[in-house]
Amino acid sequence: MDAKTIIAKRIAMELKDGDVVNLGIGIPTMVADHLPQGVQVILQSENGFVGLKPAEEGKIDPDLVNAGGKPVGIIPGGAFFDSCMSFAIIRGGHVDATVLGALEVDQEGNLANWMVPGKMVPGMGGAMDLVVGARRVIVAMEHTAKDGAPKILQKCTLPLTARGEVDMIVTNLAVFTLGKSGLVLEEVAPGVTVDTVKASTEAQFTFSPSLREMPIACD
Amino acid sequence: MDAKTIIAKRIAMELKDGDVVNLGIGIPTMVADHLPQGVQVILQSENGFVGLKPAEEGKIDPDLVNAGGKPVGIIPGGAFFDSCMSFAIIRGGHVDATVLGALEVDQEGNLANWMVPGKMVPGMGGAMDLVVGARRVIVAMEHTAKDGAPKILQKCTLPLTARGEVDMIVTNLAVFTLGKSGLVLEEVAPGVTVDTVKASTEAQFTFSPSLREMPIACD
Amino acid sequence: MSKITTVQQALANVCDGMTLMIGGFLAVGTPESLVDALVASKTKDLTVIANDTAFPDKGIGKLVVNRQLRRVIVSHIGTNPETGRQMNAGELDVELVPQGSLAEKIRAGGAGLGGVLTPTGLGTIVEDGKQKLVVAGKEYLVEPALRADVALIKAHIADKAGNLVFRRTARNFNPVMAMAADVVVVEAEKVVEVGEIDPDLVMAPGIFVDWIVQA
Amino acid sequence: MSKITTVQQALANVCDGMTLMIGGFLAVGTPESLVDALVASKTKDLTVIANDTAFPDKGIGKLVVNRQLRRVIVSHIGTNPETGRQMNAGELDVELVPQGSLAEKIRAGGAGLGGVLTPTGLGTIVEDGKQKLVVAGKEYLVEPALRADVALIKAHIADKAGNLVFRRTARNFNPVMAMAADVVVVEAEKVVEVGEIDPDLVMAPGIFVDWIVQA
Repeated sequence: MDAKTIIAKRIAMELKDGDVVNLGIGIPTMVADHLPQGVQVILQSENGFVGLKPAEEGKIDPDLVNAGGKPVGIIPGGAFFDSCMSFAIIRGGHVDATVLGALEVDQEGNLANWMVPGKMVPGMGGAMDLVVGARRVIVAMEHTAKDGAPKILQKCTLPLTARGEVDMIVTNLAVFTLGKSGLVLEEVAPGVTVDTVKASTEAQFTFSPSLREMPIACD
Repeated sequence: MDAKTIIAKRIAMELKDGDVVNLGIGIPTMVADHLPQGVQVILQSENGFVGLKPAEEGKIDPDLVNAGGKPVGIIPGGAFFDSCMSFAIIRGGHVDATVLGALEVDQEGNLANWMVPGKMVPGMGGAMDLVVGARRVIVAMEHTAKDGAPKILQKCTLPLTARGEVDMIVTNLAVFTLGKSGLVLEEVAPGVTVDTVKASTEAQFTFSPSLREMPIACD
Repeated sequence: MSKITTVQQALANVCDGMTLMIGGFLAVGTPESLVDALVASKTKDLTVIANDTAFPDKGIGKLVVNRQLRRVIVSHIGTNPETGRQMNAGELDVELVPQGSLAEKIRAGGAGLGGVLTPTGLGTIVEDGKQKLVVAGKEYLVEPALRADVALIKAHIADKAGNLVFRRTARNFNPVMAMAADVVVVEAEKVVEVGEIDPDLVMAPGIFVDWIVQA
Repeated sequence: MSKITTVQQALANVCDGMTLMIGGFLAVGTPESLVDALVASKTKDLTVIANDTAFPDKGIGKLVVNRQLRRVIVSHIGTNPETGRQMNAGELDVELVPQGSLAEKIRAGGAGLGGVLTPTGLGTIVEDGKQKLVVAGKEYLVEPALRADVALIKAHIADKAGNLVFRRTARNFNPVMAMAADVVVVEAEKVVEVGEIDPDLVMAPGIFVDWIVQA
């Protein structure tokens, strides 16, 4: 199983039946494909609806796209609304969880995922509202950058998306939670040692009393 | 013609074809019956629609009432909305004129029409928003109280509905405007002398260079 | 899990001392079955946020007459003499809020905003105890957000997922209140299957709604 | 007076240096005929308030490529490399606003509010130069209202009085922008007679709309 699939599968286990969930682009989108049996979530799309589902072949509607502008569909029981209502839903705590990628996360729950000064400035889009507003913020990312540099830091160096809002970090190596006791290592991936996690993490963290192996079925 | 009809007819002359207008209860409601030929206004009702018209007999719909809770109708081209949108329309300057009654008005454009301490405290309802938000605020009232006491004062004594928002006062005796030059007497009713107006007005006012008789056709 | 329930089950969410939002404008669009059940339940010391206290025998007025309220946050009490009487007798705390500010305060509560800046109420007693702020050279009142423990609202049509359609002026505060409470109970005139409402025509999405009661 | 007009007449309202709001989300729900006519008109030094700058050959992106903009206030420019290039070259002023704050700022402009208090952007560079305020013990950013001289929006159906119905995700910023500009021009896919839209189903009332152009 590749790194992205491990991350997506593990995050999928965090979602409860009926949850309203907003998934970012990339690994987060894959979460929807790995939901446990019996769990159905309602996907919110910040461009204006709840009830996102994949587009059906031969049924492309140019007026029905996801927040990345790609054609999608809507489930029975879904609803469209304007951008104000969409972010009232997001900011108002009506989204149970948002899953999104990160350039950096730190041990205080700060998140940086929207710009690299002098390089990439796409804009924050809806990310700042999502991270502030969703009840749970789950970061989905590979544990280190392509060059092996840690992405889970003592303090973010890039401009923040939001301050202290991250609740959980799921990588291909480990699962961390963030709360009153700071950054806590909860799980390590099958075949990964705690030392490997330590070596690839700059942030200071403690070990959960119930530290365990990431419960990912190898299918 | 009775005092109320004079007032309603004169105010009706102020409205332009296509204006969006909110009419208070009482004399203001009568304004709609006296619009000049060719002038159609769109009536806004703060409980949630534009396009108010009188109820048609035999067509009473308990879900379709005006802001006083009385059955009304809606014109073709009207639209319903929620209370937030209703007051976005009112506060946002999308209502061209509001016509409402007053307990007191003063020479600084202050209006008191919602409570008498120790006596009547019905609540402001939508009046404060209407007076602040409508492009033109026209006060419709009999010139003096029932006991002859002036209602157009140097300074309101009752709790204000809004500060400095009144643009025009139309009574059975006179028409005043309010602007940078303060309170200006623009018209006196047929058969009424300037001295009568002076005697029943506590506020200080100046005379318009084009002071004239109120142009009310006696029909 | 089905959202369809009985009036009694739905009102099990309401306890003494709670803050409720109740939809309606002079009782038009008020969920009367829910109000009647609340009257029968004798729940007390409630705070009610609503447009008005309606009439002694209609809508929220019935809760006033039955002395179940400790406090109301409303824009108007003039149609219910009992509200004024209890207020003057010191039995009921009445906070009067301009209707447009009330709508925005509720919306802010539902939208995760701390409040809004409004010109409404400047220079009046509505200012008392409120922060003021100058933005772009103009002064505004800070109107803080409002939320409730439970919202009781009325819809014309609900599907079983809680998507709502309102009718005529019975819409009023109902969709806004659907956003701003921890538990949202809808009394619907008509309940339809999921998928029967065109998603473009939903006026309040079902994700806001916890319980649906057939009127 | 009919609101139906030609694209050319409608755009006579747009002059050099003006501020425009343009509906759409990555060009979905953007009034392309109006944008094309604006490109042809060569109007310049415009400020555009919109969700994003779309793509070089689509929606608002075409105005960027044609160098008609001096400034954009948007939440996202990542899909249009030309926006980034002009920004880095100092040719285009780009103000980035969180998408939800942008929507609320526009709504506030249309609703006569001075602004809203939002937690979004706290602790980030979005704070820079903004007032902060504590309400009920929580800190918020003050996001001031935005208005425009002209709004160019897209609707699925318009009746001749300007009542609008939007479709699917093409709704996005369009209804909100319809409130917040001095002149509102609608490009409608379908124009119907007054009375053909059920007043319960109107998504933006006609009183907001000045001009209607058939797409």
